[in-house]
Amino acid sequence: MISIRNLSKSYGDNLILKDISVDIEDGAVIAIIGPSGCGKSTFIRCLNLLEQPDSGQIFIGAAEITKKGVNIDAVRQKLGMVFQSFNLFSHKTVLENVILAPMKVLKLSQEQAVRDALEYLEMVGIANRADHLPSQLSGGQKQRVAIARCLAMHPEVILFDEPTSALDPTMVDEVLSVIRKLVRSGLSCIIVTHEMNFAKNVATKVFYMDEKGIYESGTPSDIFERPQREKTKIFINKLKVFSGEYKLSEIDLYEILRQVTEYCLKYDMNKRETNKITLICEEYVTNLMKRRVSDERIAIFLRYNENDDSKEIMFKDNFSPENHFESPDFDEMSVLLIKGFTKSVEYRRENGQNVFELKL
Amino acid sequence: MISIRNLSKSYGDNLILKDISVDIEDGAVIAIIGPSGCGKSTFIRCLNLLEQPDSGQIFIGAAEITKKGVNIDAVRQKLGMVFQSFNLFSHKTVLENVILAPMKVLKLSQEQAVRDALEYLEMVGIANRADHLPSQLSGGQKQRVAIARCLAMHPEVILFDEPTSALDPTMVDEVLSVIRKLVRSGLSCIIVTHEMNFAKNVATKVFYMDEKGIYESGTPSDIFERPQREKTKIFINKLKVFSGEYKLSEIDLYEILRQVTEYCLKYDMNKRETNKITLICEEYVTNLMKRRVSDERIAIFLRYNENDDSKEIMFKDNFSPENHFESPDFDEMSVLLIKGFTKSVEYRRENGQNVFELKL
Amino acid sequence: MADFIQGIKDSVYLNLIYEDRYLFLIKGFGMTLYLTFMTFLLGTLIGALFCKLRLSKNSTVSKTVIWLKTLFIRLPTLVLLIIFTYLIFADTSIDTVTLAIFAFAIKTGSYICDIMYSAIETVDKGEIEAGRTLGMSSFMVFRLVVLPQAIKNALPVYKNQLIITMQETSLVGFLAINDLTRASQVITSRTMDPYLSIVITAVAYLLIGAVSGLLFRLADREKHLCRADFINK
Amino acid sequence: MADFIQGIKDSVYLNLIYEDRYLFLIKGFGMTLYLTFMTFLLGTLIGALFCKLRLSKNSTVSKTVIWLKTLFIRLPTLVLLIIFTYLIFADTSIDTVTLAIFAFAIKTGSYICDIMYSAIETVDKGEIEAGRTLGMSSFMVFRLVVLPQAIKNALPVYKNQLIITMQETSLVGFLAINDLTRASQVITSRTMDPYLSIVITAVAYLLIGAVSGLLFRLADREKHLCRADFINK
Amino acid sequence: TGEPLTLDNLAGKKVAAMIGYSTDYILSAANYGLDIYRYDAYSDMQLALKFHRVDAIAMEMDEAYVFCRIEPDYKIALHAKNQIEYGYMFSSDRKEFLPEFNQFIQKFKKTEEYADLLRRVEASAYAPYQAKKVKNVVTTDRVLKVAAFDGWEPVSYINASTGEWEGADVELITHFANSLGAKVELIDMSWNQMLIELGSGLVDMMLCPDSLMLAKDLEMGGHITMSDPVFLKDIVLIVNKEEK
Ligand SMILES: Nc1ncnc2c1ncn2[C@@H]1O[C@H](COP(=O)(O)OP(=O)(O)OP(=O)(O)O)[C@@H](O)[C@H]1O
Ligand SMILES: Nc1ncnc2c1ncn2[C@@H]1O[C@H](COP(=O)(O)OP(=O)(O)OP(=O)(O)O)[C@@H](O)[C@H]1O
Ligand SMILES: [Mg+2]
Ligand SMILES: [Mg+2]
Repeated sequence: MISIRNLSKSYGDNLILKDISVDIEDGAVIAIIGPSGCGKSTFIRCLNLLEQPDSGQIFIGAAEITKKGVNIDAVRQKLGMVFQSFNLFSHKTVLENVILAPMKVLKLSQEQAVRDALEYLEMVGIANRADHLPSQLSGGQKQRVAIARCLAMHPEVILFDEPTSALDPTMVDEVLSVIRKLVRSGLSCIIVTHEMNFAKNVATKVFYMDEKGIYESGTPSDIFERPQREKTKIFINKLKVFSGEYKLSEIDLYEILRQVTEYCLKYDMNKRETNKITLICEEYVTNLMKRRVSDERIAIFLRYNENDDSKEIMFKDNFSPENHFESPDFDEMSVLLIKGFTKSVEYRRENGQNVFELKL
Repeated sequence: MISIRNLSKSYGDNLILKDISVDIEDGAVIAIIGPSGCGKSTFIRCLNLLEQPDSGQIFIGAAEITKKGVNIDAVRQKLGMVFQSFNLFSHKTVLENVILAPMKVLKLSQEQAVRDALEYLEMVGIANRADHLPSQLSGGQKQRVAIARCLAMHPEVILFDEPTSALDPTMVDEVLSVIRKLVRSGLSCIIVTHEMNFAKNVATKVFYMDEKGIYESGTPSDIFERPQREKTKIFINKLKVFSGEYKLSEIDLYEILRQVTEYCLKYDMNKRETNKITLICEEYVTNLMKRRVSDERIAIFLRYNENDDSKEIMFKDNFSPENHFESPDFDEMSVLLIKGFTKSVEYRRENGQNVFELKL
Repeated sequence: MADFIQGIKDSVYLNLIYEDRYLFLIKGFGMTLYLTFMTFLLGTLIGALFCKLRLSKNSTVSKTVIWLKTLFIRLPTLVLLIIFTYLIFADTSIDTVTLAIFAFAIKTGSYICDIMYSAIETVDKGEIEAGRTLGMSSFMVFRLVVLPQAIKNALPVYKNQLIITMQETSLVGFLAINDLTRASQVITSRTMDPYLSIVITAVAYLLIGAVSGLLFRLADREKHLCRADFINK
Repeated sequence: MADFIQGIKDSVYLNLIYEDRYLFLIKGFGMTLYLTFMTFLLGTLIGALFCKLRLSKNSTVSKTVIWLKTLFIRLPTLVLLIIFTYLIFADTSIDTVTLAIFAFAIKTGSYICDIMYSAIETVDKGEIEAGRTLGMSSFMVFRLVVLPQAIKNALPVYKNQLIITMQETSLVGFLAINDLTRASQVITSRTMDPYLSIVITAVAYLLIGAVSGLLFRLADREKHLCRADFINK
Repeated sequence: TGEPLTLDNLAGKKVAAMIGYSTDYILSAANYGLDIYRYDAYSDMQLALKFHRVDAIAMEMDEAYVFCRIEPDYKIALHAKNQIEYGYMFSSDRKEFLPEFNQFIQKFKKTEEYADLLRRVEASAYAPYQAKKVKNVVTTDRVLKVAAFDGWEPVSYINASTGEWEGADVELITHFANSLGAKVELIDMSWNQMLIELGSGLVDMMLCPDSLMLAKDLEMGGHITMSDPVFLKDIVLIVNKEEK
């Protein structure tokens, strides 16, 4: 079991990880997902002390590895690591890459090491390339060798840092299927990945990282089907969000419509849908503009879920409580038009604002 | 219009492109897809003579660019190119990258070039980074700068060689949406890509390359929804294929079952489905084994369509013409079991072989 | 102590002040600077030429150049100097300083050829292709894309080469050209005081080294300033 | 023509055969080889040491080393030789050849420090991390991963350094050690035959250069052979 | 340190000499069993002696006078070879001046100017050499090209204040040139350069006189012919003064 207590890490003044505490059970397969730059690599590298945490403790089993004077090399033997950029020893052949550490660290005899190595190379399906140099391999082949090299040290846990990100799409599968094999054999893995399907199928637990920590964690179905928190939702559903806030007294309708159209085009919505959305916005805004008094503000949020192709519009304003669509001041035709274009319209009052949620 | 006539290219003894003839209309958006190493890059690089074709002619409009003594630099101005690895000039800032060629080749004044450049940078949404060095940008940002640099030369056609393959998945969108913008503005593009969805939505025509040429071409819906030829089907449907041929007199049932199981596990089928498939194979093989005579052979093909998750089993044998499942020699229980597990079973006689197609 | 200081005073007087010997050293210093500067300039040109030829697609040309620069590197500089003075240019009336500069420049150029070549090799091929696809001629790409980066890559080794060249120029003593080293030798042979002028020589060479290091650094900085200017415009 | 051949015959006789003068040259050749070899060996060790210290995390240590090697590079070799012989080791009975080797080695070592440092810098940091995560100690990683690659990177420049060192050893004339250059000078002063011994020196230096180039290449090849062996086993 | 040098105990002694000079040649040929250390410059030898890298420096007598005068820490320990005849080297390719020189020197040795020259050379042991300016009287278009060393009192040196050549040999050669009406062209050269220029006939003669004991060896090479004797010089060994 790996226990992490109050782990913090910053680069210079830049706080990356803040006070993370989490336990990882033996045999668990953890998928770490999250936006770029959120600290996934930093987190996983702290685990085997490739980065020195600023504070906090890490326990592997009962032993604290962050204690001073701990034999870091012995710790690292238990924690294999596979990098995005393979990091094979470029001057050594595939076989030499795999036998080097077993011979030098575990002090295996050469015969023993070669025998083991060939077994692992067989397992990742690349034994026939044993005498090639890394430069003669494709990316997928390199990564499989890196995995074999890692396995040859019999680690208890393997840390993967985006093992397929540097690969041509056609080579991703061969690497993922090797990782699946490992997982099936019962090895603990911690995998940073952008392959959501893979994470969903393979992981026993998913960590979504954001805001300098583990923002949300749970089983794959929790995270992927029922994400609870805002940022997780945006990330998981590949929500493309538009938001704009405007002072009613200074509003420029055409600028708003331009922004909305651009947003729609950017995410490749078709003409009809783009028209729908801009029309809805136009109707809503023009109706409210008529009622301009002093410092009313309106806000427009658009959300496009790329996964299920659903779209959502949200309007907020700080008018007095009122469901505009039922107000006599709102043009009747406009209401009809908006209702015709949407699947559902919901009104609620929230934080002193009128909130309208429209689903397309 | 770009016309290609009998284009061939080899590296050493290794023939890569064989006798390709094709026309590309003005305003067309061509997506080139195909397995890794099939020569997509080589093809696109031949178009602007980054690779010298061995034989054949290329016409841009009426002019033959493969003719001797042609001014290659003038040709290349018309053909922009965006590379997988960005290839920004690493010693120059973003702005300098964009203005260099216009100033030196088109002889624009510096003010003019800067004005244009800022416009294009604005268009790709990166004008605020004009004074950064490439090393200070993310991959997606770099690629957008590369596109702006290319646009600044006012090319008639832009060639993209896997513009998003080197990018983090989180950055792919920003680049694709810029390309979409270009396409929408009416520019001709030839795009090598592994992003099938993008190709489907954006291209006016798709070339599937294989077997040293353009193996199949057509509209996106032709290629992606109704691929005609075998290899295209395998590629488009991400078919994962297993095939094994066995001599009945030497058959090792357990070895076959092991191979089949491994195949299923490799592509991450679940336990139930794996069991189904192995059972079907087992029943079929055991029933035929009973009838071993002299040099009968059987072959097993499995096909797993990752796109729609459908699975297909095909058996072939060189017995005398006979639909085994209706033969009295075939165990009745086995037939029931196989039919129970499958959606449909078809029998036909083909090339002197009995062929069974089972859909799961 | 007083003795020691008096000794130094005497030594300084005899070596530098008496008969205006410091003038001799200053002239020598000037000659060393001149030789170094000219040699390095010419050497850089020769190195660039060699490098250009070495990059030629014609394998005869490139092999010849490799062969030549290897020869020049392997022949001791003194031998090169002799060959230049007494074999190749024996019948001309070119003055010895020019000859020496030429011989040193050939040697320096051979080293610089190596330095440039490997610097150019490290420039990303992709950037060259990108330049070509933008319609630049191969020379333009070389000048605008490859060269600036190659220069940046090569600068540290190139700097060291300047120091090596400077020290190598002391071989002109062979042609009785009074550079810094020879000037100090001549003074020594008059005063029979071997120390002071050695110290002066050492200090002078260190000085030149430091100044050239500084100049290189300034050159670097200036480029940055330029860039900032350009952006702010 | 016959005259010319007779001239060469005479020249060879007088410069080489008469009074067994070739022995003198051979001894000088041997001394040059010895000096070069020892200097280069010691210089490599010093360079490695400097490089190690320069890579030290303690910035005082690394800065001191950078400062020192810059000093050694900037001081002319002759000045270093003088400082070593007459200042640092003035009162010891170390023989001049050893002293000369030491002075040259310090100089060569400073250059080799630069060479090694930049070679090590070019080794992919990722491979070092990979080595560490496999449980290798940092020294193991250095020895097994960094060094072999650094050596490969540095080899071409390192080879050139051997040639430079070899030529620099001719400065031992200052300490009246009879190396190749000096031997040929003695013979020339006896016969006043200006060319032959220069030719001989040149040829000898070229020969050493070529042989050392060959040795380096063989060393390279041997490694390859080893690898092939290992795989076939 | 150690015993005073005598002609009998020279075996195994380390003696410094200028490479290629008469001292080098003569001591190499003499059977003293010396280890000869060959240097390029007097200052190098001086340092070597000062730090006991060598036991003694070999010099020609007139150089030794000046040397010991300027640097009082050294003294002449021993005359290793006495009264050796010195002449000038002429290039064999251009020996047109040689017979004329031999004739000239026979007459010149009898003149008061020659005796005065020798006196002033002797006197240079105690005070700087008293040069006498000899005007070069040119009446023909003949040119005598002479390779010369700078910085070698009292033989040849450039006076730093006037920039003119001075020294005993300079005076003598100018007298010779005047006897022919030829123009003297003195060219400053390094020793190594002289070997080449003289050996290949780029200059007529070398200004520094050498021992005639070299003559046979040099003339066998075919590039050099030596003149008749001009001076008599001793070869002496110089040691640190505090030594016995
Ligand atoms: N050595 C470093 N020095 C300074 N800042 C760093 C360093 N390494 C990473 N960072 C910063 O720390 C933050 C987190 O980086 P990290 O590599 O952990 O992100 P990530 O989640 O792995 O992103 P990606 O998905 O792009 O790999 C980033 O903002 C990055 O700029
Ligand atoms: N310079 C070269 N010399 C020799 N062979 C080459 C060269 N460039 C490419 N090849 C070979 O040509 C074939 C086609 O290469 P190409 O790069 O065109 O493929 P591709 O379809 O672009 O593949 P990918 O999807 O991996 O980019 C490959 O088998 C490759 O090994
Ligand atoms: Mg990362
Ligand atoms: Mg490609």
